[in-house]
Amino acid sequence: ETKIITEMPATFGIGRKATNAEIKAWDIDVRPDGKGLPYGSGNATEGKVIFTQKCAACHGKEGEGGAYARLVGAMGDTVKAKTIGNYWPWSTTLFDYIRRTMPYNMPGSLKDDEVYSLTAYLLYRNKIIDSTKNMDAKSLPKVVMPARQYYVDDDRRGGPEIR
Amino acid sequence: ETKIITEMPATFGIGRKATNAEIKAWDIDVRPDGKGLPYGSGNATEGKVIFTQKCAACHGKEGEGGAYARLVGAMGDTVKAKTIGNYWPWSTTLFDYIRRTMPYNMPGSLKDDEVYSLTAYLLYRNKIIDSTKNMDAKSLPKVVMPARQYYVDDDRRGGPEIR
Amino acid sequence: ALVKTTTGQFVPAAVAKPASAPPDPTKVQGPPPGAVGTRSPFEQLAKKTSDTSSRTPLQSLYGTITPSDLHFERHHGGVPVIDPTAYKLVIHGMVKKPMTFTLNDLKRFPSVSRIAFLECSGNFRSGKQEMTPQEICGLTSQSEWTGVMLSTLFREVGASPKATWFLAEGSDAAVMTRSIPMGKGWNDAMIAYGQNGEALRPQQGYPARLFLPGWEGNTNVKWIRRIEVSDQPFMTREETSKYTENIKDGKIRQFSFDMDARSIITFPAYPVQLDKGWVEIKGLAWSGRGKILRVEVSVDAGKKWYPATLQEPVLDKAHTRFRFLWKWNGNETEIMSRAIDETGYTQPTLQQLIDARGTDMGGYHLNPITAWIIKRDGSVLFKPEKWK
Amino acid sequence: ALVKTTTGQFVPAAVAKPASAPPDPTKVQGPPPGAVGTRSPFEQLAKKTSDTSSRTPLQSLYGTITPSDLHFERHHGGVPVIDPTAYKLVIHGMVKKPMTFTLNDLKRFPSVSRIAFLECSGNFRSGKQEMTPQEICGLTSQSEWTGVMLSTLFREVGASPKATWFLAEGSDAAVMTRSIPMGKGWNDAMIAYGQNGEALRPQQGYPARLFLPGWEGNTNVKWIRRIEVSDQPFMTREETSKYTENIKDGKIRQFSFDMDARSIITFPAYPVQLDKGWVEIKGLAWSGRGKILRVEVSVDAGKKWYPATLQEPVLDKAHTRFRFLWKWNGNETEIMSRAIDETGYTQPTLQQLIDARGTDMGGYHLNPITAWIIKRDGSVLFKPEKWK
Ligand code: HEC
Ligand code: HEC
Ligand SMILES: [Ca+2]
Ligand SMILES: [Ca+2]
Ligand SMILES: [Ca+2]
Ligand SMILES: [Ca+2]
Ligand SMILES: [Ca+2]
Ligand SMILES: [Ca+2]
Ligand SMILES: [Co+2]
Ligand SMILES: [Co+2]
Repeated sequence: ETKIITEMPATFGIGRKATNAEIKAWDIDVRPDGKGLPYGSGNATEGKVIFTQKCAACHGKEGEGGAYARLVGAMGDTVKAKTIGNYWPWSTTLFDYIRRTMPYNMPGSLKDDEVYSLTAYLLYRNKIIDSTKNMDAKSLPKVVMPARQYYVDDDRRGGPEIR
Repeated sequence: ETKIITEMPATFGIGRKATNAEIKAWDIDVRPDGKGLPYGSGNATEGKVIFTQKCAACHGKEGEGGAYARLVGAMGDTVKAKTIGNYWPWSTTLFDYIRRTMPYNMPGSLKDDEVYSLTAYLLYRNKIIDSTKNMDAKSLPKVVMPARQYYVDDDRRGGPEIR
Repeated sequence: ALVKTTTGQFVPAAVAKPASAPPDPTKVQGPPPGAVGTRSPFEQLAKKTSDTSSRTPLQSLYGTITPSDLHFERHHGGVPVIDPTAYKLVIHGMVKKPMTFTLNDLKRFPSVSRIAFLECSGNFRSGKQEMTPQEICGLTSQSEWTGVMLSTLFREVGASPKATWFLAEGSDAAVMTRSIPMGKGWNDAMIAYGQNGEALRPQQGYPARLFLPGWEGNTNVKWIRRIEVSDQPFMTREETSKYTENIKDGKIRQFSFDMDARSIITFPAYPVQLDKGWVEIKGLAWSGRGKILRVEVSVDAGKKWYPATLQEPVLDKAHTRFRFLWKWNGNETEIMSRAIDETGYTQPTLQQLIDARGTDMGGYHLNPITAWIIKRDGSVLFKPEKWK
Repeated sequence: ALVKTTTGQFVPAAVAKPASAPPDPTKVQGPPPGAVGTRSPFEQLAKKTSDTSSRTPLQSLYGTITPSDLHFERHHGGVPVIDPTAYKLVIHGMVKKPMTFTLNDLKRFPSVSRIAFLECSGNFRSGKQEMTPQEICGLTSQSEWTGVMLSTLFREVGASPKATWFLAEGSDAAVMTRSIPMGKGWNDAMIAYGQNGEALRPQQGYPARLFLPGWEGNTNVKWIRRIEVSDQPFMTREETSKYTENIKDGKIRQFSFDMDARSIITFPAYPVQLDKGWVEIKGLAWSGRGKILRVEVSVDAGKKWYPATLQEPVLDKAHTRFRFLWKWNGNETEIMSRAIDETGYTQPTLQQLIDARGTDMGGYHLNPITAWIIKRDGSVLFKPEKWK
């Protein structure tokens, strides 16, 4: 006999269990605590070489900006643009973003070592780490970004107040 | 000083007076009382000639139907189709409709005399008038259509009742 | 894929269907923002056309708005091409001052928008089991209409309080005409020039049409060019030879304007292949007489009825989305819905309509309950009923 | 007229513009009903495009629905081409059972529809007097969205009550990611697959997107492929380097999700040439925090304010059409509107925003009152204000 249920059932039994393989293929995010960072490493010297080949055409010879965004501008510099040095609050974001979407014309094409190297290079160019410092799953999350201290969560509280 | 009016003004002063010429050009409707019928006249004999030329290709040699609607079927005939003879309640409608939109491939191309003639022809073919009767602004509204008596205004009254 | 447009041309449905999507869309830049968006080439939506009409694919749509290019069509002289700068509306007859309005004039008056359905009163087909909602009742669609209230124009021209009817006339090749009671004109009639945010589509009356909420489609004269205010109806061909219906005792019903309450389940419906388990039964309900109060669903061929959930906001004279959660156990059954509107009217069965109107019942204003047969193999079939 | 589509192709706007309309459309049969309707060739609607966005022509639209092909666009990796049969959404992380849903799966769950706006938080331009509503704030549009509540999917996967954030990830070339509080996910977040009655348009996330009523556009991740449930935010590039704003004392505001109340007069607005006499001032008002309670209009540069009429139904987090009848006497003046929402918030002036956020105020979440200057000659000009 047909069963009529007006409340939502606990589950609908629609969809299937995700396989580990399909999760792994897509689970590319990196959190500030380093969760998600892959095996591998790189430093600014290695990064400079790759940057010249794959990034400089759009972001300038050394990241000073060109057709697209300026990436370099240490905190306190006269640079007006928002940069990794003066605006980015978390170092892990750099790895995550470069890996998922740069270079713009070949998104998702970089090897993890290359991403570590480019990350190191851009941190170095923004005067956050020195040129010899190796970036890997352990060291990168420890890099404290200069702009971090300025970030506050949304302070608008709703209601009449204008903020 | 700016005047704020929250109610609707009596008129908005938008639009212009219609000229008599533009009303006349478009005011082609014909009412059951004959209002709107133009000068002119015609009979079934004249109508048959025109029908053969301009209508028969679609509606059959003598209005018995072809690619498009059957137009002939006197009240009480075995004809199943709804026709002028068994369904149309007003004679004036015939003049109005033929004039505004027939022949389908050359709508609005008929002269008033032609429309009177075609109207007479179709009334004759539906056994409503005889073949010699002249149709004009005076006689046409007087033609009583057999189906007239069956027409009732919408008898649904809203509410729960199914009608 | 090519589709036939209203001008009879064959054009690409949107952009041409790409041979295939890239295996990983994250690895290739997509095209940048454009001036005019497109429909996905994977979505092939089309009205079902005949020589005189085209039907909305109700079973393929979500929510309540009908995409403008899928709004049903029913014309009597095709779709005219009208230059909006040459357009004018003349109002004359029993008025203090006969007036002419340009399209721009119409847009300068106070405006109003409302979401409402528009349904052809001939919106019923039956006959075989292999019929989709589109084929059964695809001559109903819904838009957000914008325009000027006809009452505003009646005030402007000084329509006589003694007037009882007006004639609305279109500028298509049918020079379509209908007689409308002045009461409707003063009440909620609109001269609409907007549809779903943009100008009316040519197929819906561009640049302006009469819109009569809840009234049979044909009265909503498209491409309107003239209104004549009168003290009697004109008895045009459309309101006599057509759009009237045989009822009991040999009578013929005329001026049957209101569209009675109706509903249809659009999922699951032919040609869906249903899976066992939880099913959200979905459909549309509407009434030309007001708001939908309730929709009831039966999953046992009409023995028991349960209230469906109505999507808020429930609007006056509007398609209302209803939903009903059901766990199908795989047995053969029949599902159906019935709409109840705020006047207390309950959508009838075909038999109730026959009982009320007789076996000579005409083909307009047929709003019977639609039943779908669900077979053990999951196929869903329309249950056609005969009366002639 | 040719228009640029999102795929960068130039195609006819609708059907090609006919040389001219026939002198008398009643004398020639028009084309019959078609499978897909068309826009009148006399209506040339287009978004205004840049490399990264395209803007809705607010001044050309009626009512509240944005035609889907005119919905604003803002992408970070272009518009991906996605095969709906290959589409899947993975939900994992702090869940009892990580799951994968096909598009068909998503459509089988209980569904919901709502009419709501979507606005980019960078929706503000200024600078010169010759600016249209489209140029000033065309990055807001409205649709009827249909989809499954995210809460339904969270229940299905058994999302942990300890989870506080989730990551939403797109399958475009930007692999767009945003961290969203679980509260929003459980509350009114949707995975939308329907837009204005049909499938989402590719430009709006086909075949499925996250829809977060009232929240800044960028968080409404399009082409969504993955949701990871977590106990902390991920601090993606979009929620740090972008979509954050400088406020007072050198602070940077992050996770500023809600779109505050705003309105704009869309008529009369640049480049309209106004005639003396009665004018219906029209515009749109909306708030990401609830319903619009009231819109006030000033016709004397902000000295006096009068309540406008709101078009019913006023919906939660939705573009609301307001109208105000005014008789312009031909003198130079300034007109403007301000929205008040049900939380009691009144749309501020730019100066009020500067006072609250400081002169380093960033470019997101700018919702100042927009003023239009009406000149004696009837020309209408935007009144730009500077703060940097
Ligand atoms: C073909 C042009 C192009 C190339 C090559 C390119 N980029 Fe970019 N880059 C862009 C564009 C465009 C953006 C902005 C994307 C957006 O916001 O949607 C961007 C943004 C960035 C940003 C974020 C800037 C910010 O302030 O948020 C970083 C970091 C970056 N690129 C790094 C790189 C690196 C590293 C490479 C080389 C591996 C690279 N880019 C190669 C075009 C390019
Ligand atoms: C090219 C085909 C064609 C030609 C020629 C044509 N008609 Fe018609 N006629 C039609 C069509 C099609 C209809 C139905 C129109 C509709 O309902 O939209 C029709 C309908 C009618 C009707 C209404 C029938 C009803 O029962 O409601 C009448 C009367 C009529 N035609 C008379 C004429 C006359 C008189 C002529 C010649 C002067 C004519 N027709 C020429 C195609 C044609
Ligand atoms: Ca992860
Ligand atoms: Ca290495
Ligand atoms: Ca007349
Ligand atoms: Ca004669
Ligand atoms: Ca109709
Ligand atoms: Ca955005
Ligand atoms: Co009727
Ligand atoms: Co924000």
